[in-house]
Amino acid sequence: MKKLLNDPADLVAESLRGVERAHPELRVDHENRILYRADAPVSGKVGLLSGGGSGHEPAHAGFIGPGMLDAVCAGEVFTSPVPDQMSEATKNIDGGAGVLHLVWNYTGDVMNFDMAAELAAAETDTEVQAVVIDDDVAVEDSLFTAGRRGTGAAIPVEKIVGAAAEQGRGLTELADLARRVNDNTRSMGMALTSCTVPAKGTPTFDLPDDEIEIGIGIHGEPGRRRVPIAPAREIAPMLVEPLLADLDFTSGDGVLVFVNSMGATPMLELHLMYAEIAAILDRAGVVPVRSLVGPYVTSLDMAGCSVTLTRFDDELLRLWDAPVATLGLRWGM
Amino acid sequence: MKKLLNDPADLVAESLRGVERAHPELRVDHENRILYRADAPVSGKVGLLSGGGSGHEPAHAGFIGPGMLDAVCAGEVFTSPVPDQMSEATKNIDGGAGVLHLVWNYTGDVMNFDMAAELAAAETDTEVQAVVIDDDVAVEDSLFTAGRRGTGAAIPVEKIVGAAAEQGRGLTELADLARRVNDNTRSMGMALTSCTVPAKGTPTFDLPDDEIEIGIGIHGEPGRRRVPIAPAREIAPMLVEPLLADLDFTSGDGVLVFVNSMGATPMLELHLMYAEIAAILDRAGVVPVRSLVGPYVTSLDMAGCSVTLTRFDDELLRLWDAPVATLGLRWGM
Amino acid sequence: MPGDAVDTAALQRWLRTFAASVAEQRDHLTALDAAIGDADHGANMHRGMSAVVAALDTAPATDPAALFKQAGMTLVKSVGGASGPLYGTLFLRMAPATGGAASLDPETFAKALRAGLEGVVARGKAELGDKTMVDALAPALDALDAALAAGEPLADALRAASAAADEGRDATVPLVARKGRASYLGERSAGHQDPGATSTALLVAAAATGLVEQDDSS
Amino acid sequence: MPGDAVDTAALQRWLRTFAASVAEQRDHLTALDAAIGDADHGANMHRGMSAVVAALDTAPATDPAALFKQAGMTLVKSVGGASGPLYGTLFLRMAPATGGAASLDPETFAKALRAGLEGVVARGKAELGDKTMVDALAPALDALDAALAAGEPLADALRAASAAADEGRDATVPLVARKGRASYLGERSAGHQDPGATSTALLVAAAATGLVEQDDSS
Ligand SMILES: Nc1ncnc2c1ncn2[C@@H]1O[C@H](COP(=O)(O)OP(=O)(O)O)[C@@H](O)[C@H]1O
Ligand SMILES: Nc1ncnc2c1ncn2[C@@H]1O[C@H](COP(=O)(O)OP(=O)(O)O)[C@@H](O)[C@H]1O
Ligand SMILES: [Mg+2]
Ligand SMILES: [Mg+2]
Ligand SMILES: [Mg+2]
Ligand SMILES: [Mg+2]
Repeated sequence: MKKLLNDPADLVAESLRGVERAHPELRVDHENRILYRADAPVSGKVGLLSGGGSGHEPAHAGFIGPGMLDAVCAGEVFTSPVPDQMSEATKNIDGGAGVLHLVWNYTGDVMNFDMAAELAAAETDTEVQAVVIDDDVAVEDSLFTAGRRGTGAAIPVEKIVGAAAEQGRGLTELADLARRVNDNTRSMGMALTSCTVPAKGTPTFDLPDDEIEIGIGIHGEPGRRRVPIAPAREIAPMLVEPLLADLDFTSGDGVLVFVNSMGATPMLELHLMYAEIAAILDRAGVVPVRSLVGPYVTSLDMAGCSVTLTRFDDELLRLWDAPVATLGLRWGM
Repeated sequence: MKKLLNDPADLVAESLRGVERAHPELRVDHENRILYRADAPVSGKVGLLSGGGSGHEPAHAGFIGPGMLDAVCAGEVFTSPVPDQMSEATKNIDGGAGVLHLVWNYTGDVMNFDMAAELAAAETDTEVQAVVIDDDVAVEDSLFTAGRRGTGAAIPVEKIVGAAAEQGRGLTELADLARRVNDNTRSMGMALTSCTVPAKGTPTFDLPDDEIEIGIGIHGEPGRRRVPIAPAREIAPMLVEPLLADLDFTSGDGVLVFVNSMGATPMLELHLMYAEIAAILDRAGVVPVRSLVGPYVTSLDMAGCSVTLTRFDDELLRLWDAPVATLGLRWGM
Repeated sequence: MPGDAVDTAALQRWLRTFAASVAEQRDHLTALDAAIGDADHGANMHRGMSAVVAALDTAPATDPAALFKQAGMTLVKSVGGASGPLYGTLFLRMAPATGGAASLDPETFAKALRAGLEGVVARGKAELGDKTMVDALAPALDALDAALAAGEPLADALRAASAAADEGRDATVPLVARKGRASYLGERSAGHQDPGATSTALLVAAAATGLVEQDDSS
Repeated sequence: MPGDAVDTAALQRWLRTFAASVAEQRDHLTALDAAIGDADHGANMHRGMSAVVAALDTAPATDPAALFKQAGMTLVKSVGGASGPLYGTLFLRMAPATGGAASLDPETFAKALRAGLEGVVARGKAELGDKTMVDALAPALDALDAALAAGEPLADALRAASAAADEGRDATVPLVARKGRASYLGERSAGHQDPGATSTALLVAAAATGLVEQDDSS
């Protein structure tokens, strides 16, 4: 393993020191591993909390700021944070209008956020609601399983709900909005290589030079199937067709097309993939109205990409376009 | 080689199709491989042109837009664009106040830009000046050699000159400003792995699992020396000490600290490096006043990082903070 | 059998033994998790059990309920992921089931463990056969109850429980996961041993070897 | 020796022969560039010479000056990098030196090549020993001039030039680069053959084999 770090056990803590030094617009509670918007709590605004394992940067801390999240709890690499972190953050971002937990659907995250909500309910009178983000069509959606993973949908959910929260909307309305964005979003990812978790020090899975994984997660989970390496024009449909089969993306006012790098795949390739994906959407009658191309929800040093489509209506588009000032997304301010 | 592409020979052309689809705020001339700010030429403003080989994304096209560049010429992967591209772009971004070429110091880039300026002088009455960016202290600065490479300095140069151009400053004043930023900037990079040039299909250099390269360039050029892999706290001084030895960074009003990913190195590690670097600067009495952390000037899929320091004065800081709206840097608008 | 009483010292031995085997099996647990999960189960359990041992060293609880609560809270606070809330809940739910006694008879200990299992199921919603830690824990507790009901001494009952946990762990291999991260793999999860069932088998084995003072008469 | 006259057809053969050997040596050129540069010299020269051949196929120039200009412009337009302007300038500077003749005598051809070399030096500022294409081209032209001055037929003179280019190329191996991308490596550039000197040796060899119609009397 070749990585820029000291002891793998200290990676997250030391990285947070750098975040604090580099970005005065964030406040860092090192003991609890919570990152806050510098001016949290914002009085009268619903507080938005997310978080999860580290290793997905710029998610999650890159989306803290005006127009998006108020705080984020950072776990160990690929490990959900613990309830104490979330309940502490919940207290500190409550501006009097309650706190919405935006939870990426993983067993660990859901359980830890549940326990945090129980703790918060026992200790404070902060009203807490939670919305689970689950957009990954690689995973069968079933009542008997852990359900779909939360991946790229977190970006439009957090962005759009963040904009609505700045408008002063209430907790229940925001929770409904979050579910609406999530319900209109689907994602699918692929890997050219495995990532290497620092504490393990070797790649999570072995992938021969002539094979790729389709339907991978963002934690080095292997995919649903392994196929021979293929040109981009053959890979794009493997990602896009399942999205189109799962939700009717022609019925909205247009879609956000989000092509995400898993970490090591450069923009040059992502943009080429974007062209392939746009061509498929053209043929399907789906109209891209906004785009996002780059490393937003990564999986350490994994090479590969994921595609996320969000069906917009007029309101979602307006909220997407509203000003935002975070490290990962910034416009209008 | 595992990459998301079709034929390596078509990578740049196909990627530009994706850039065009994804980013309507850019105008793409596919025949000449020129990317323009959608509203170029901006009347009365000096046009700012840069460019270079592809494979450094978001550089160069990611820095086109209000407050930064007007156009960029894209070459093949790691190969300077050709004079025709630059002279065509020069004509099309001249808003009547002349055009400034911001040239990264590589033999090919310098010669091609020179020829473009000769062409432009022969064919139009556009006034053209050129400033060469050369900040890489890994390379000995000598009259008898190709001189220092242009690397990270391009970002502050293009940002600051871009802001000044929006204020309506003249060509010569902007050229002087570009030289001033360049003169106040130093960079140094390292690699954990080589990149793989798609047309070659195998890594440019072999680096054993227990060694790293110090003083690398952004084209897969090997570095000045190879050393055993070391903890981040030992690597940081190998990058920062040479910068401090080359220019007195304590004498300004503070510095921009820019920690750049070569491509595959994730933010988690970059921020850890930032903390190590900030600690060295603290000891040296150098005051970081602004930061930039992320993949800005990459070398395809190379793992590693570079550090760039720019000594700010009041004016440079103000121009750095001025509004900018590009894919790679955006704030204030 | 009064020698079978489980006191705070015995429970501490159990936890320390479990921590030691997790430390020893850490890489194995992570390798299992790499195959069908995210390669952190060994690190997670090791972080958690190291914290539990550290708590025992600095502020040892003085009765079983306090000890379970301390272990459970420590795991919930330090582990995260799926295993943190699950193992944490297991111990947290054991606490009230002790009725505040300073020393537990085997039946009470078994009842507490079952309350823990119920907590795990309530928290994680896994059923037997979902390819989770429940597949090791549930058969272990059934074996424990049966052995105690048959009048066997605690040491023997725990050995039976440990054997059942191992069997349950092994039985996860052919299963298609329906809960936790391995469920994302669908059919591809078959053929791999569940990491959580593996650590749970270590927990039960630690009871068999650590809880009852090993002496020649046992 | 009137049979030594270099006409447009002969010059086309030269360019096509060079293009063919670049295509053949492409990976070798790139491998040399990988060691001390950026692994693209083979791709660059191949892209450029393929474009030159395509231009010859579609709109062949009808006199040497036009041919040199066409080749030079095509290289400048299609290659980029360092080699594009350098090889482009080489040919562009040969054009005026032909004086517009339809067929060049050996001395004029040699003079044109020297004008090309001067263009390369003016453009790139490299001196002999800087570990660049100049290290192959300059000795080749010296050998060519010397042989012609000694009254040797063009074919022999070109063979001497090619041998000198090869020697110049080989002599780049121990040098520390002072120009181009290899200069960034400092001392580490020593021990590697310069890619540009290697392609230039191919250019001169192509003259020796392609320019003069090979027949038994030669
Ligand atoms: N819903 C659940 N109920 C019971 N056990 C579960 C559940 N989900 C996961 N597990 C157990 O947790 C183990 C994984 O733990 P760990 O790797 O530490 O957490 P994570 O999956 O968050 O990385 C699985 O092997 C499985 O035994
Ligand atoms: N200043 C120069 N003068 C003459 N030749 C040069 C100069 N700089 C570079 N070269 C030649 O160009 C070759 C590299 O060409 P190429 O790899 O195509 O361009 P780049 O360096 O831009 O990638 C070098 O091997 C060298 O022979
Ligand atoms: Mg995990
Ligand atoms: Mg090049
Ligand atoms: Mg795990
Ligand atoms: Mg090269």
